[in-house]
Amino acid sequence: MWAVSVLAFVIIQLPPGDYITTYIAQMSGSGSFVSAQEAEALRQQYGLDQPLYVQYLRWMAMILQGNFGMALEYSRPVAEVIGDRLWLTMVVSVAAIVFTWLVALPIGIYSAVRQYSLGDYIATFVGFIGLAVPSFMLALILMYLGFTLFNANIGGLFSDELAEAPWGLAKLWDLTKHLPLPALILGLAGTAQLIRIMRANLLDELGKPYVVTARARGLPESRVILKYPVRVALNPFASTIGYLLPYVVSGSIIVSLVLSLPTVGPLLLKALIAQDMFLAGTIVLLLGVMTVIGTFLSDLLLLWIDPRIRFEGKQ
Amino acid sequence: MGGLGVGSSVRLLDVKGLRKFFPIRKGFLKREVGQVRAVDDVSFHVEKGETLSLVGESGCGKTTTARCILRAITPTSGQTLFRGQDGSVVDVASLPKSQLRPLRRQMQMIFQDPFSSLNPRRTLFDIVAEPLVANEVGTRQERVDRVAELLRLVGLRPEYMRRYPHAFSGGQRQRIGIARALALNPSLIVADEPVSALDVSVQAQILNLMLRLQAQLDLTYLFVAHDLSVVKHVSDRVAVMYVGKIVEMAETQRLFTAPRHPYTEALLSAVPKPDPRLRAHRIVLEGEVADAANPPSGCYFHPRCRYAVDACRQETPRLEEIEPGHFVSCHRARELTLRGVGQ
Amino acid sequence: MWWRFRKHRVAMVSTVVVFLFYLVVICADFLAYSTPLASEAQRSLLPPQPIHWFDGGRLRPHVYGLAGRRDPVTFKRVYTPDPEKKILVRFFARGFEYHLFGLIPTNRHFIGVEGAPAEETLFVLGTDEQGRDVWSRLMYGTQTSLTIGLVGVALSLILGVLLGGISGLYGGVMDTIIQRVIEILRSIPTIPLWMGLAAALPNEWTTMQIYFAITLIISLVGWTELARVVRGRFLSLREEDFVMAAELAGCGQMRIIFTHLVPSFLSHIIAATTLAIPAMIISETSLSFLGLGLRPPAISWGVLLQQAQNVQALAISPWLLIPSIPVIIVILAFNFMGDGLRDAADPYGH
Amino acid sequence: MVDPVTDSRAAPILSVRDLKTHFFQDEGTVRAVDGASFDVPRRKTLGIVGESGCGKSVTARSILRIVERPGRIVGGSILLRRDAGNGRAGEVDLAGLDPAGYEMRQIRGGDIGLIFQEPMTSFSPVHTVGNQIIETIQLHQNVSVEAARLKATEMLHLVGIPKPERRLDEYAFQLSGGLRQRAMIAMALSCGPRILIADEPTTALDVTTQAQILDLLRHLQDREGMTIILITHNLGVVAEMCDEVVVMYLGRVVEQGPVDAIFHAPKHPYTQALLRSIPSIHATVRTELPTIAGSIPHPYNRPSGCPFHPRCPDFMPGTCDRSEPSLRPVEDGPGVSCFLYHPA
Repeated sequence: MWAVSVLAFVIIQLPPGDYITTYIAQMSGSGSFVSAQEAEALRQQYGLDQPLYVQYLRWMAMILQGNFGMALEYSRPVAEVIGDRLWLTMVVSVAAIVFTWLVALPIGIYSAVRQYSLGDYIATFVGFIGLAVPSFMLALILMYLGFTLFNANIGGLFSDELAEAPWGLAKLWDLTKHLPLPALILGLAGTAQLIRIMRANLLDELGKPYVVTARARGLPESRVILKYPVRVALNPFASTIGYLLPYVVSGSIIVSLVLSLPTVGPLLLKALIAQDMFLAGTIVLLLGVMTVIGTFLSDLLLLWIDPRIRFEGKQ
Repeated sequence: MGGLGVGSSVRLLDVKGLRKFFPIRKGFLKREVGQVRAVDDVSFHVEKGETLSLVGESGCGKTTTARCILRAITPTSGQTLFRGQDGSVVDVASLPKSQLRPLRRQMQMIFQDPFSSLNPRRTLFDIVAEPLVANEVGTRQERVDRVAELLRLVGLRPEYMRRYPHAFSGGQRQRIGIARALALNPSLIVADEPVSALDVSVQAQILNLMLRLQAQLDLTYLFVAHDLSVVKHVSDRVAVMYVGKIVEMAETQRLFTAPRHPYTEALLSAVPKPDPRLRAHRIVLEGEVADAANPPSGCYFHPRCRYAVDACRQETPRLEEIEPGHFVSCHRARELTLRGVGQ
Repeated sequence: MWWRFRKHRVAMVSTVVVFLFYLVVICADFLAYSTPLASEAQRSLLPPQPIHWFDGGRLRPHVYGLAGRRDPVTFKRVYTPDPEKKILVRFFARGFEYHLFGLIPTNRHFIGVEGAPAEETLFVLGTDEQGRDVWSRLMYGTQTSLTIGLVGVALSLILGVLLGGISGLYGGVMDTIIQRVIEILRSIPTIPLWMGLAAALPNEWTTMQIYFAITLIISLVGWTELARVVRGRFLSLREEDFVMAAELAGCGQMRIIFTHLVPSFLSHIIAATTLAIPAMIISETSLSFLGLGLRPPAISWGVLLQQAQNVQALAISPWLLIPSIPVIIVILAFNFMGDGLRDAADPYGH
Repeated sequence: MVDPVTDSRAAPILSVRDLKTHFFQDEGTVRAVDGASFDVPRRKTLGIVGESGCGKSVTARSILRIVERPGRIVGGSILLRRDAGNGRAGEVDLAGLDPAGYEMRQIRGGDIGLIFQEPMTSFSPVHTVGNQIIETIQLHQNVSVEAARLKATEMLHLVGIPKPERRLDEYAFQLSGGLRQRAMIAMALSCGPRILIADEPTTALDVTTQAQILDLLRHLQDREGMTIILITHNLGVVAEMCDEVVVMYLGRVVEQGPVDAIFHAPKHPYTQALLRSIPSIHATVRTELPTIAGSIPHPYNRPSGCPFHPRCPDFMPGTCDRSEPSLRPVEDGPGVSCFLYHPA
C-alpha cells in the first residue's frame, strides 16, 4: 500500500516541469502573460516549490485527512471532479467482471469436459481472438458496425437526454441498458484468458483419482464433474480475481476514451497531459488501492473456498 | 562406539553423531516455529567392501542420512570421516564446499527414480561421461572407450551410446544410472532405494547386477531401502532407523533371525511373505509413526511398543552394543526374547 | 521439440505468417510506393482504389482514376471512380529513392505508377486526412510496430533472465528483494503506469529517442513475467535428481547451469518470449493510440489508428480502420505460435 | 470358451469372459486388456497379480465401467450375479450397460465398492471426508441426512478410526496415510456392497501401516461376508490375503487357481519365473536371484502368439510365436494358458 502511494507519486512527478509550466504555456497561448513573480506565487500556493519528499509527505498527510487536493485545471476539489466518475468506473468494471465470469466459467467447463470436440475448438478459437484483439480496437470496430448498421451511437453510458439528469430510476435503467456493451468489450480479453485457465485447471483435475472415486461411488456424471473437479479448479480461478480487477480498470481507461464513457480514464489522460498532479496522483493512487483491495479480496476468497489453505499451520 | 571385532577390516566411512534438523517456517514472515529432527544423532560405520543397509519407514531419515554423507545437503552437526583411496581420512561433513570435488570422485550415488535422475535432453554418452568431463579425465576417445566399457559392464550395448534416455525402460535406465556412478571408479556407492521404482522381475536383475559389480570392482555400498526382503538379499549388515535415530544395527542374518528391538520385530513381522502356508499371526503395530517435529518423550517408539514400561516413557535409550556387533537402542533389549524370521 | 512443434499445424501456419510480416518489416521501403509523409490536402480521405487485374481479357493491372467534386450540401469532397481513366499499375516500378535493407541504394518498388501526373497516382488503401497514402504508411507502421515488439522483448528478456536467474539460483535475500519488486510492479495497473511514464517523455525529444523510451517503458512490465518463468523453472529443475547427480559427479556450478539447467528451460523461455511479443505490440499500439506513445511524424499502427478514433471519421472513411487488421493477424499468429511452442516445450505434457 | 475354474461351490459372483479393453491413441492402439477371463468366487478374496502394464487396473476399471477415454471395452462380457438380498436378484452383463446409465450407477458403490492406491488423492481436497461418505449413502439409500451421517460415523468407527464424529468433518489432508486409507475403505463399504475391488490398496503405505490395513480388510470380510478383488503387484500381499489368484501378463490371464496351488505348484512359466525372482525375506543373505530374461515389451509392439514367448524359458518355436494359447483347466484345478499343458 505504501509502495503504491510512493510509486503513484513518482509517476506523476516524472513529467518535467509542473502544472504551472503548462498553465503558463496555456496562458501565453491565449495571449495573456504570466510574470515570473506570479508563477512563483502560484507555485508557493500549491507547495510546488518544496523538495519532492516534502511534497510527498504533504500530499500523504492531506490524503489521510480525506482531502485529495485541488484539481488544478478544473479549480475544483479532486474528490468532486472524480466523484461520479469513480463510481461509474467501478460499475463498468464490476459489470465486466461479472460478464467475464458468467461467460468464462461455463465455456471453460464445457471445453474441458468435451476436450477436442467441435465446441472446444470454437471456444478456443474465439478465446484466441478475444486475446488478440486489443479492447480499444474491439470498441472501435463495434462502434463502426453500430454506426453503419444500426445508425446508432453505441458509446456512452447514458442517453443524451439523461446524461445531465439527476439520479433516478429512469437514469438507472438507462445505465443498465448501456452497460452490456462496455462490459462485453472490457471483459472479452479477460474472458478469453479465464476460459483457458479454467479449461487447463479442469483438465488437470479431471484425471485425478478422486474424480474416478466419485464416479465409482455411483454419482451421476454431471454431479461428478460439477461437485468435484470444478470446485477444485475454481481455486486457482479465484486467485485470478486479484489481477482481473486492476486489469479491467486499467483497460477501461482506453475503452472509455473510445466509447466516451464518463469514467476516470479520460480524466486521467487529460490530467497527465496537463500535469495536474493532484488529480492524476489521486487517480493512480485509487487504481493502485483498488488493485491491492482486489488482491486482498481474492486472497480472502481463496481462504474461504480452499480448506487446504485455511488449515495450513493449524495442524 | 566400539569396534566391530573383525580385526583386519578397514573403516571406509565412519559417521559420528550426525544430525540434520530442518527448520519449520510458517506464516507471513516465514518465522521459524520448530524443527524437524530428520536425522538425530546417528552413528555408524561402513567397512571397505561391505554393504550396510539403512532401513526404515518413510520419513525415518534414511534418505537424509545418505544425502548428508554425500554432502548433497550439509548436516547440522556431526562427523562423517571418509578414508580416501590414498589412505588419508577427511571429515566430509565439515569440509568447505570448494574442497569437496576430489572426494566426489570416490563416492557416488544411485538414485531411486530412473526417470528424473537422467537428463532427458542428453544422450547416454553425455550422461555416463559427465563425471569424466567434469573431472577432466581422459581425452574424448578415451571417454568414448570408457563409456562403452561401462555400458558393457552394466549389461547394455555400447551402440546405445548416442540414444536418449526416453528410449529405455525403467530397468535399463537404472543400469545407465549405475554406469554413471561407476565412471570414476568410486570406492563408496550410496544407493537410495535403487529398485523400489522397478517391477519385480526387473528388481531382481538390478540387485544381481549390483552384487556382481560389488565383487568385481571391490565396491562398498550404503544401501537405503524400505523393503526388508530386498535388503536381505544385498546387505552384510543392517541398521534400522525410526524417527531419525538408529534403533538397531547388526549383521543381516542376526538381525533377521534374532532381532532385539521391538520395532525391528514388528517390522519383520509386517512384511507380507510370499507363501500362503506361512500366514502366521502378525504383530500389528497400533497407531502411527511419531512426528519428527514433535516426538514423544523417552523412547520414540514407546507409544506403539507392546513391551513398553515406565522407563521407556521417560528416558531416551542409548544405542548400546549388547553383543559383539549388535547394537540396540532399547531399555529392555537384554531381557526380551523377540521373534525373527526363519530361513 | 521441433518435431513436436511441427505436429501443431496452426502453429506452423502462424509461424509462416509471422515470418511474412517480418519480411514486410525488412522490405517496407520496397513495398511502399510513396514516401509516408508525402501529403496533399487535395487528396485527403480518398477511398481505396481496388486493383483491376484484367483489361479486355489481358492481364493489365490498373486502377480507375478518381474524379473528385465537392458535395454542394455537405461541402465535403466526394470521389467517384472513373472507369474510363485507367491508371496502369506496374511491378518493380520506379519511385522515391531509398536503401534496400539499409544498404543498396535503389528506387525500384514492388508496385507503382510511373511518370503519371500527381492526380493520377495509386492509393490502394486510400488516403488519410492529410492525403497521405495509407498503404505506404501501413508498411512503415508495420516496420515500427513489429520492431518495437522485438526490441522490447529483447530488453525484457535480458532483464527477466538475469533477475529471474539470480532469484532462482541464489535464493535468499536477493530472491526476496527481486520477488517483492516484481510483486509491486505487477500490482500496479499497467496502463496508468505506462501512461504516467509515457506522459513524462519530453516533447522536444526526437522520434528515435521516444522510440527507445517507449520500448523501455513497455518492457518494464514485460520482464516480470519472464523473470517469474525463469525463476520457477530454476527452482523446479534444481529439485530434479539429475541436477543432484551432476553435482555429485563433480560438475561446477557453471557447468550445471549451462549444460543442465539452461537447455532444460530454454524452450520454455522461447515460448514465453513468443507470447510476450504480442503483448508488447498491443502496448505500443494502445499507447500510441492514446497519443502518449509514438507521436507523428513517427508512424506505427497505433499512430495510424489514432485517426480512426472518432466515429464520425470512421463512418465516412472506414478504410482508416484497415491498420487494425494486421494488428489482429500478427497478434493471433504470435499467440498461436507461442502456444504451439509452449506445448512442444513441455517434455512431460500429454 | 471353456470355463476356467468352476468348482462345486455356488456360481461365482462375477465372471469375466474374454474381456477386451483397448486404448485408442494417436500413436496406436494399446490393448491394455486383451481377452482376459476369470471368475470371482463368492465371499472369497481373489487376487489379481501382475507387473506394471499387465492390465490389472484396467480390468478393475472395466468392471466398474469407469475406463477413461480414449479407452473402451471392445469385447467380452462381465457377468454380475446378484443375490436376492439386494432386491435386484439375477444376472447382469456389466459390459452391456450404459456406463453413465442409472443401473450402472446403482451398481457402482451399491454392489461394487472401489478403493485406490492413493488415499490422499482419492478424496476431494476441498470436501470433508464426511461430506463424501454421506453423499454416497444418500445416493444409494433413501435416508435423511441425519441418518446418513449416523451411518457414516458408524462406518468410520467400524474401520477403526478414533473419534469418528470429529473425523467426519475433517478434510483428507488432515488425516495420516493409514487413517485416510481406512476412511477410503469406510466410504467404499458404506452402502454394503457385495464386492470390494481394492486396487493396490497398500502400495503407497509403509509396511507397518500396510499390515494394519490388510488386517482390517480381512476382519471386515469375515464380518460382512463380502467378496474382495485385490489387485496388487506384491506377491507377499497376495499370499497373505487371497484364496484364489489370477496372474496377468500383457492384458491376458496366464493362470488362475487357488493360492496354494499358484504358490507351490505354479504351472505357467511366467508364474514360475515371477515367483522365483521375487526377493524374499526368508532367503539366505546375499544370494543372487533367478531372473526373467528381458523386460516387459512396450505396449505398442506386443509379441505375436503367446505374449510371454520372447522371455519364456520353455519357448517352443513354431507354436508359441504362432498362435495364442487360451486359458484351460489342467489336472484338477488351476486354469493355465500355455501350450505346454494343452498342445495347440
